[in-house]
This record gives sequence, C-alpha cells and structure tokens, in this order.
Amino acid sequence: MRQILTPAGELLDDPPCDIETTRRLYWAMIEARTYDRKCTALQKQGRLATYAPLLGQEAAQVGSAAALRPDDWMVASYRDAAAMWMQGYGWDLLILGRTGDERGGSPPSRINVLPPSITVGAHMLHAVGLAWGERLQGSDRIAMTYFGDGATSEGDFHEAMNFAGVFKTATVFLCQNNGYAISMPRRAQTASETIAEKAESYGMPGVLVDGNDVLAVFAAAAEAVARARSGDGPTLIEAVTYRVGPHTTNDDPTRYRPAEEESAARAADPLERVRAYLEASGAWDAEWQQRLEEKSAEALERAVETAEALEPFTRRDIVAGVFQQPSDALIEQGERHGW
Amino acid sequence: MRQILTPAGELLDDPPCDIETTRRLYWAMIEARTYDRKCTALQKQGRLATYAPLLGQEAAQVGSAAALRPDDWMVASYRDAAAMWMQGYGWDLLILGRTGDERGGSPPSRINVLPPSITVGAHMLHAVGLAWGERLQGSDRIAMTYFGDGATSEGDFHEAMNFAGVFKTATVFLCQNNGYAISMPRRAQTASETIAEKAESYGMPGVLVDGNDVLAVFAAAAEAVARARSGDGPTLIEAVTYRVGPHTTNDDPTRYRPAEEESAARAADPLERVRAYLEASGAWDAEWQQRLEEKSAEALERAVETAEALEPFTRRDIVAGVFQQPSDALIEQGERHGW
Amino acid sequence: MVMHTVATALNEALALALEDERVVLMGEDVGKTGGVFRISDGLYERFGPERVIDTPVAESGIVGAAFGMAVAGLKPIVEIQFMGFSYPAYDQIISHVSRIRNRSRHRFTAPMVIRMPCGGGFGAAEHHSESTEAIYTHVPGLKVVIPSTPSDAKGLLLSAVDDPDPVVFLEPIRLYRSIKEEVPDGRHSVPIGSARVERDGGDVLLVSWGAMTKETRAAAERLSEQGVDAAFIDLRTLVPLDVTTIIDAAQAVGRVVVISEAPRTGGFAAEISALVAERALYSLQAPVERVTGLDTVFPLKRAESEYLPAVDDVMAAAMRTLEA
Amino acid sequence: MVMHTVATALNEALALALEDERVVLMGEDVGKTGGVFRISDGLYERFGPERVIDTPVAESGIVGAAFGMAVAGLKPIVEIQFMGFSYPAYDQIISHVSRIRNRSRHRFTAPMVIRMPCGGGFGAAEHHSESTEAIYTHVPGLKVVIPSTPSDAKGLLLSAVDDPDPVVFLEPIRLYRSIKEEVPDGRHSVPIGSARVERDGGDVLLVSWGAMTKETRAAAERLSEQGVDAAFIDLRTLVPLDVTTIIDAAQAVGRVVVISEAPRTGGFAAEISALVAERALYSLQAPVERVTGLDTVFPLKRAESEYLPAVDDVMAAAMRTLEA
Ligand SMILES: Cc1ncc(C[n+]2csc(CCOP(=O)(O)OP(=O)(O)O)c2C)c(N)n1
Ligand SMILES: Cc1ncc(C[n+]2csc(CCOP(=O)(O)OP(=O)(O)O)c2C)c(N)n1
Ligand SMILES: [Mg+2]
Ligand SMILES: [Mg+2]
Repeated sequence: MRQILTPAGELLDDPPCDIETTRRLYWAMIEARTYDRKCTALQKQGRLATYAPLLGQEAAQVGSAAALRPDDWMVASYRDAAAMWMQGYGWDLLILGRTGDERGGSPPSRINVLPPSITVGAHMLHAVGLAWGERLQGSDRIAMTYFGDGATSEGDFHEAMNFAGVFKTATVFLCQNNGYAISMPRRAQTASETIAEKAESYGMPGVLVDGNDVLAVFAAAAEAVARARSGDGPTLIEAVTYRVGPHTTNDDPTRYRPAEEESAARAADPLERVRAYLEASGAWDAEWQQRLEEKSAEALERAVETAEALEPFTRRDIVAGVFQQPSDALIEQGERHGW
Repeated sequence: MRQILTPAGELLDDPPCDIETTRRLYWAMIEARTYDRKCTALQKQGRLATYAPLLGQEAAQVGSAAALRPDDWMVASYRDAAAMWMQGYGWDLLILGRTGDERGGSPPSRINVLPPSITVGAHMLHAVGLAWGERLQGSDRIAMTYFGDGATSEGDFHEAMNFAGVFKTATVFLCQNNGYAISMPRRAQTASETIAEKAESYGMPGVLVDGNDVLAVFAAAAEAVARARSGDGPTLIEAVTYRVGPHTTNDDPTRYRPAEEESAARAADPLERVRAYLEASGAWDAEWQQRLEEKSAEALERAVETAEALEPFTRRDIVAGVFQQPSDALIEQGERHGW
Repeated sequence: MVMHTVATALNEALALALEDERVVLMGEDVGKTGGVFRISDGLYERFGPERVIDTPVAESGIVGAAFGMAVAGLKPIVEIQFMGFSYPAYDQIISHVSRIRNRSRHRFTAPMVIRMPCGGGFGAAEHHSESTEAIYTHVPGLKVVIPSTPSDAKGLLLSAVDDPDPVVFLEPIRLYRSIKEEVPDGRHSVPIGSARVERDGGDVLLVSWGAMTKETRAAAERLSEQGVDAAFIDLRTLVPLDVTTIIDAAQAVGRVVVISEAPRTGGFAAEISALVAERALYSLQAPVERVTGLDTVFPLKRAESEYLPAVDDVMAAAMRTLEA
Repeated sequence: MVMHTVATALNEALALALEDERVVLMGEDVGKTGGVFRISDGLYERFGPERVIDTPVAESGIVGAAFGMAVAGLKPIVEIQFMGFSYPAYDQIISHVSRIRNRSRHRFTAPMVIRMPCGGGFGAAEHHSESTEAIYTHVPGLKVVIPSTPSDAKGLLLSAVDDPDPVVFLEPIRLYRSIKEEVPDGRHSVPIGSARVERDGGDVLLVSWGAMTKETRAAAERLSEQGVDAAFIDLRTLVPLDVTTIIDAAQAVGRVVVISEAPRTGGFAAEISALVAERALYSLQAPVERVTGLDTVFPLKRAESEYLPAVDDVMAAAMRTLEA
C-alpha cells in the first residue's frame, strides 16, 4: 500500500508537491470537514433530506481531485462532495441538492461535473463514455469517477472496467474503500485480497494507496491522470480509508460494527497527519488554523443562505425538466392544479 | 495451458482415466458430432429453427460433463447440447427444442439440467443459486455452468463469480473460449491475457486448459468438481477451443474472419486427437469407428422421429405454462379462438 | 389479535415464514441491521446468517442466485432495498424468474417472493420514490401484490411465500408506520387475486392501491361529509386482477375514479380505466377519471407534494364524474 | 425516390446520420458483420471502426458508455441486438438516460437513439420476439418511436438522431424486408409525435403500430370488401402520443379497435383504449376492442401463430363493435 505520510505525519518518500500546494490541500480538507459538519447539523434540524457523511474520507477525495485539470470530467457519488467541490461544484449547489431540490444538480456550464450519482454502480460507465466521447472529439479531457468498495460488486463496475480496458478510455477509477457498504464489511463483499488487484482482469494497472494520506493519493492520482491524458488508458486506484460516520443520517452503525473500530479510525485522522507534517515543516500555526476554520465556516454559512433563499420549485418546473420541449399533454399536466 | 494429449495424440502426462473410459469419451464425441451434423442438415431443410453448431467444441463439452455425478446440476447455453446430453438430457428433447417447441425444455424429473439458456450471461448466477440451495438443504450436489468467452463481458458474469467467491458455492464455471462472440474475436472482448486469470479477482482458482484435449478438460473438471463437492468452493475453467462453424445457421463468418483460421482449426480436430491416441494404445480400429458412427446415426434418427411425432403445441398449452394455476382471464384467453 | 403497523406485521410474517426451513431471506443489509426499514429486525439473530443472508450490493446477483435456490427447492424471499434499485435485476426477473415454468413446462419452477419498498412522499433522494408497478404487471408469469393495511401485509406476504409462482411484493414506504390495526395472530393468510371492498357506496367508485389508498380513503370520507356516497376498492393484488369485483362495482355505480401514484402514461391505472370502459361501457354515466402522478421523474423533497395526487385531486375527479 | 425495404431505408438513414461527425453507431456485431440483420451493412467500411463500433456483449455497458458519449457532446446511435436483450440495460435507460436532463435541469443531456429490433413471427428462439414497448412508454423522459413503412423508418430515424432527447427506436423485425416502397432521397424526415392516418373510413377505426400494421391493413382491406369502411391509424410514435389525431378519429367514427402484439395486461393498447374511452366516451357506439397477444411468454416457432393476433381476429373485433 502506497504511503508518503505516516499517520504521525512523517515523510516516507518524496512528496508529490511543494509545501504551498500541501497547505492548499490542507485548507481544502478543512473546507470538506466544515461542509460535512454543517450538513450533519442541518440534517438534524430537518433542513436537509438524508445526508451521507464523508467524515474521514477528506484526504481520499481532496488528494485525488487535486490531480485534475479544471475542465476534466468528474462522475462521483452521493458521498463525494469534497471531490466535486474541488472540481468547481459549489457548496451552495451541493447543499441545495441535499435539501431535496433538483436545481442542485445543475452546475455552471464550465464545470464538467455530473450531479452526484445516487444509484450504486451505474455511473462508472458514464465516465467511460465521457472520456471516449472526448477522445472522439479530439480533446484530451479525461474522466475521473468516484465509487465505493460496495459498488465494485455491481455488474456495471465490471462492464465499465472492461470497456475502459478494451477501448483504452482515459478514465481514472477512484475507489474509496471505506470499509463498508452500509452494513456489509469489505471482506464480506468480495473474496479478493484487495480491490486494486481486480484491475488486472481488465488489462489495466491497479494501485493500492493509503486513502488517508493526502500526498500518496495525490501522487497516485496524478500518475493515473497523466497516463490517461497521454492516451495510455485507464487506471484503478483503491484508496483505503474509513467511513467514520454512519452510512447516512438514517443509519445506526452500532448495529453492525464495534465502537472501538470507529474510535481507532477517528484517531487516525487524515487531517491531523497533514497538519503535523506542515507544522514540522514550519508551515502551520494555530492562528492560520483558526483563520482557515473561520473562512470555511463563513463560506458554508453563505452557501446555506444561497441554497435556502431559492424560490420554490413548482409543478411547472417539474414538468419542464423532462424534455427539451415538453409535449402539449405534459404542459397541461404542469398547469393543472390537480387533475 | 494444461494439455495431456498433443494434437497428434501423444500423451504428455498421466491420463486422468483408463482406456475404457477414454473410449466412452470418444464415443460421446462422435454422438455429439453426429447430432451437430444432423441439426445443421435439418435446419437447411427448414425442419429446425436457427441452430448454433457446436462443431469443434466436442472435447470441451464431453470432457467437462464427464466429471459430473448424474444428479449434479448443469446450467448451459444454446451451444452446449453435447454437455447436456452427457448429463442425461436426451437428443430428442434437444432437437424438439430446436424445432421451436417449449416441450424440449422439460427433461425427466431425475435430470437436473436446466433448458439451454438463450440469454448470454444471466444463467451463470442460476448455477450459483442452485449450488447454494443444495448446500442449504444438506446436499453435496454441485452445479456446473457453461458459457462462452463473450459471456464474460456481461455484468452477470461478474456478479455470479463474486457471489460464488463470497459464499463459496459449489459451482464450476466452465468457459468455452471458442475465439468469438458472434463476430467479436476474443482479443476485442477484454484486455486481459486470458479469461482464466479473471478468477483471481474473486478469490477462486482459474485454470487454463486446452479445450480440444478431452483428457485435459476431464482432468481439470474432475479436480474442480471434487473441490466444489468437498466444500472448498468454486473454480473457473477456461477451455480454449474454436467455433469451427458459423455462430448460428444465420451467420456468415467470412464477413469477419479469415478462411485459413477456420481450416487450421478444422485440421486440429479434437476427435482425431483421441482417435490417434486410442489407435496407438491398440484401442481403436476402423470397424469400431464404423459401428459407433452407425449407432449414433441411428440414435439421432430415432430422436428426430420422436421429436417430430409430437402432437401440435396449442394455444391452450401456451396459456397453461404461465402459472401453476392459470387465472380465469388467462384460461379464457386460451380458449378463445381469436379475441 | 395484536396491534401492528405494516412494518411490524411484515416482520411477523417473515418470522412465521422462516419457520419453514426452505425459506431464506436475502438482500442488502437485511441481516445484521434488519434492513434499512427494519422490516427484518431480529430475524438474523433468530434464524442465523445462513437463512437471513446479507449480500453484496448486486441486485441482479441477488435475484439470479435466489432464482437458482428456488429451482433447487428453496423458497427465497428477496429484499430489493428500494423499488428504484430493482432495475439492475429486471433482466433476471423478466427473462428468467417469470419464465422458467413455461420454458420447462412446469419441470422447473421458481417460487420466490421479491419484496420491494415502493412509492414516495417521505422526502427521499432520487430513485427512492418509484412506483413502477407497470413494468412488472405487464410481465406474464409474475404475480404482483401490493398491500396497504397491516392485516393485508401480513396475510398477503404469507400467501406470497406459499405461492407456487414468483410474486413481486410491493411495500408502500409511506404506509410502513402510518397506520396501526389489529392483525390476526399466527398463519393468517389473505388470498392473492382478490380485491378488498373497503367501502360500499352508490354515487362514485374509487379504485386505488398502495400508498394512494390513504388519500383515497380520506377523499371517500370527505365526500361522504358532502353527501356523496363513494365506494372504495383497494386492489391489493394487481396480477392476477380481481376483474369481477371491479367490473361488478363499476356496473353498479356507473362512475369510476382510478387513483395511482405512478406516472400517468401507461401506468396500471390505464389498464383499470380500459377494462372498466370495455366491460362496463353501457353502465358508465361519465368518463372514467384517472388521478395519477405526472409524466415526470418523481421530484425531490422540496416539490414532491406538487407531484403526488392529493385528497383534493381525488375529490375533484369524483365531482367531475358526478357533474358529467 | 428509390425503392426501399425498411431494412435498406434504415441503412440509408444511418449512413446519412453518420455524415455528421458527432454521430457514432455502436453495438454488438454492428461493425464488421453489419449487424445480425445487416441494417448497418457497409457502414463500418465507410466510416471506420472509431465511428461504427463493435462492442463486447454487455448491454448495460453499451448504453451506459453511449450515455457518457452523449453527455460529452456526441450523438450515439446504439443497437441492442434484440429487444429481449435490452433488459440488462434497463437500469441505465430508466435511471440515467431518461433522467439526466431533469437531474441537471438541462445542464447535461443525453441525445441518443437506442435502436431495438422487436416483435415476433419469424420463428426465433426465446427472447427474440419481444414486444415490451410498454416498459419504455411508461418512462418519463424517453420518446418511443416505431415505424412500420420504409419511408417512416428513414424519416423517423433521422428525426430521432436530430432529437435533443433520448429516443427508443423500435424496428419490427417482421417488416424489415416484407414491404417495399419509394422513399424520398436525402435528409427526408418524419416528425416524431405525429400519427399517420393510413386510411379514412366511417364505420370503424383501427389503431395499431409496428408489425401489427400488416394484419391491420389486411383487415381493413378485407372489411372494405365486405362493405365495412374502416379507418386505420398507424401510431408511428408512442411517446409523445398524437392524442388529437386518435381522439378526433375516435369521436368521428365511434367504434374503435386497438391492435397490438404485446401481452394484453398493461400493454400500450390499454393506454389507447383508456384514452379513447376517457376522451370520446359520448361518441362511442361500442366498447373499445383490444386485439392483443396473450398474457403469456411469446411462444416458440411451432406455436407462434397461436399467439399472434391474425387478420381474422382484427376483423372479428371490428365486427363486434359494429354489432354492439
Ligand atoms: C443500485 C443500487 N443498489 C442499492 C442502493 C442502496 N445503497 C445506497 S449506498 C449503498 C452502499 C454502497 O456502498 P459503497 O459503494 O461502499 O459506498 P459508500 O456508501 O460506502 O460510500 C447501498 C447498498 C443504491 N443506491 N443503488
Ligand atoms: C443478453 C444477450 N445479449 C446478446 C445476445 C445475442 N447473442 C447471442 S450469442 C452471442 C455471442 C455470445 O458469445 P459467446 O459467449 O462467446 O458464446 P458462443 O456463441 O461463442 O458460444 C450474442 C451476442 C444474447 N443472446 N443475450
Ligand atoms: Mg463503502
Ligand atoms: Mg464464443
């Protein structure tokens, strides 16, 4: 398993980026955590629909997304807000989506990030087609797709990996193995040792990386992205991390996992590791930390305001989303108050 | 690639069975070829619906099925008549099915062979469930499933292999890699070197075997069956063979493959290899060959007669197949002549 | 008789069913957690991991493997976590589960129950609020059942498990915990294929199923307050359909409203509307009214009430039939 | 104008469509062999393997990857080898292809055509004779088109490729080579959403689509020999439905027969029957008749004529409406 920073923040290998970049990654992880805390709180207040916390997965998401070019495609899932935000999808839209509003799925036109996939499995194929479609149009945009350990059990994972291998699409498959698919531990999902090794079946490289080490994830992703962009085809990255929170705000993990496991994971905090490294490098102090936290808190506060200020989503809006030009029958449905 | 008999019929390794058994395997291969010729001829005469020839795959089917116990489950596909017949599914029923008659799907109650699967991919899961169901009922029956190289591209292959690996079901996955999925050559289907190696992703052994070598196939299958029966879980066997005929009687292979490839494969006849070995062992002569051919021809003749003698399949029969007890509405549909 | 919600009635039915050794329950998170709706709560502890099986996230795999088990002689009960996640298993259901009996002329059969929580109205994420019963009712070889009361939930689930044919068993999420009633103890069973006449009435006939029975019932009550005597049939089984009960009532009343949560075009409400007009034409005093969801994706939390038919919609449709 | 069968008309339409660089054609065996029905014959040679793509056997993969291509700005035309093999792709179609526009409020769209040969009557193996249009017509966000003549095949396919929304394009196998007619040259297009009134008539209205137009046409001719003046509408597009044309004709004629090859329960014929009775009740002189396939699996070769509605069945139904 590739690692650059030990859990104590010691460097094991050459870092893939300079200290200034590492500071930016650290800031992004703080934003991510602030978002996660905010959403968990809003959900408790009934202001969000069900929420799937990303707590503990900040390094995996921030480190990998940092390897992308701004115009690259990202196809991620319900737990990947930090990765999407890295690629330009605003917190306000992410929160808007979580309030239960379709308009949260509509990023500005320069942002090539699909709305988060709620189905498990299907979206990996979309990243194959996106990269393929870009190539056929002469572009060198690549597509990165995020999915969990559980998603690798779906048939669509297989078809996506196989198509990517056969057609050598510029797709990076980023699996966050966070230990669980809801209640199913990784060991019970598949009999292979690792998920990374499944890449071989598709003639592509598989990389196992410490998903709580933002530098290792960044390094692995940067290599995979470069490979894809240069036409050498897809890569599967397994970032081993842990879902510190519940599956969603509806879930009760005490039903299926020992509390010690959770507290051990909490102790191995991916943020703390970077902080320690930055501090040892003379690039961290408590004041800066406080400024980052305040800035993030403010940013999130504004995002919530923006999301909640939106006018109601009406029946007419519902009807208007189905086709480019709704049929007469459909317009009629939108305009009637009741049948 | 495991091989016991060279294409010239020389022994490379200890044979898995005695000469008498080998003679029986040879006889079965002749039956299979006779069936195949008969069906191709009947189809030309318009007496069968579309037919998918098994020519060239006799060793793969006969050798593998020979490893089963008579009560084991078999879940095979449209090209696997020889395997099914080995497991007790009569030629008459196989032909009846090919005439386009549902009654061909109904073997006698002691025969645990499902009617041939026409969909590509789905049926492998059935073999997982059958083996699992047997175990839960305390039985040591295993399930062997037959599928092609092309079928490994389907998501259901992945889900079947993954379930088998996780739940350690007594399932033998027998892939006949005959080089093509209709017009798609094996290389274009997946970027892995072999199909056998895909087994690793599921924590099960994968075995690569010369599918035109009936002894090697028998040996590999017997080991996999023993492993499954003893509770050690599933195995994937890739039997490398060649589809000498067209995909089906509707297909024209000259559109997608060189004639030389076909003639080379014809020369490497799986029957000839066993014949030469038996002859060298003093267990073959021309007279015996002739008797086998006559016997097989007669058996097939009788099977055709039986199949064609059946009374017509009526509207009432169609309706009667849907549920154990058809609803009143359904019975009414069956009894009306026209609406 | 004990007081039950639909959820606890289903839990009890599952426990009773599992007393038969041939029954297994399988699906995503049905075991240790007792299912995301806790319908199988306690069953893993009671019947063990071999009988109450947590599976990987692979719907086609779950249904396909359960199919094999059924052919081998078991009676699997499969839980698909939400109806919207049944689509990856659609091929297994339509191509194999529903057809093996016909394909083998009764030699092999797949008696199994495929449970799916369905319907919207609880503020869920996309795909969690589906009412696509029409893609199952059109498949020959499948029975489709959708209880709306605790008693029916228990009785129909037990009948489904006993049925020799595969049953798609739809569980309206909105009703899991919203009604309580006394439910007969033990192996109480409700026959598949019979509709339940919840209310007689001579002015207008309301026909619905699933979660929409709630709005329908409320509409019937409010109509009655306004002096309109509404009959109300809860279909309970969609296939095989209790045609006689529906048509007899339609002929007697002459005015019919069909209420369904699914999108309008090609929904099962179309089948009911068509049947009524084909078989009761000469009794009809007014066109059949369909009160349905929109021909749109089911909206997210903020706007779902804009999609779902409301009590007022049902009442307005009933009034239209009376004014026609 | 050149004489074309449906098959050659489709081939020409594909060639014309591929002149736009954004169009790709993909599917199992569509390239080197030109497809199992040879609909894409010669296109691989002409446009090359990057634009006419032979894929592995993986329907969900094909549709899912094509979806990504469409979002990236291409206009993929997907061939599913037979409609019965579209089910493994059903989740991609219903959960993603049909919904991305709504999910992203028009920011991302998936303009693509999913071609599927459909219907029975040519002695095929199981799964090769499906008429499950109802599982697509019920899905918001999909258009569903089914031409039955060479001209319509060409014109509708070109319209489908130009359409900004995903189109399920059904090709009745039985008609691929059974009719020839003159087809306009070049970029001839037929609008999606308009039915074709093939025949006017005042006694009874026949409504059908796909392969059943053949039996319907024959029935209309034979009825006319018997002095019955039958109107005949070929729907051509099922979604969005040309309600006005159907209802106007139904109101004018007062007697309606709907003919469809699909199983009866919940088929698209139910939607037509329901609509007609709901919107034209006061004009109806007789109950709407549905002439459909059985609620059974489509039978194999030996018995398929026992399943398929025949000319006589259509005529008998027409006569019943006249005698009512
Ligand atoms: C097709 C499908 N099946 C089931 C679900 C329900 N579900 C939502 S998340 C989840 C577990 C996914 O686990 P994993 O892929 O490891 O991602 P994680 O939630 O751990 O991030 C399941 C089963 C779904 N959303 N889609
Ligand atoms: C789900 C599905 N998709 C497509 C088809 C059409 N089809 C029939 S056979 C075949 C190729 C299968 O190739 P392979 O698995 O290698 O088996 P082989 O025919 O070579 O024995 C295809 C695409 C099908 N029957 N089922
Ligand atoms: Mg996970
Ligand atoms: Mg093959």
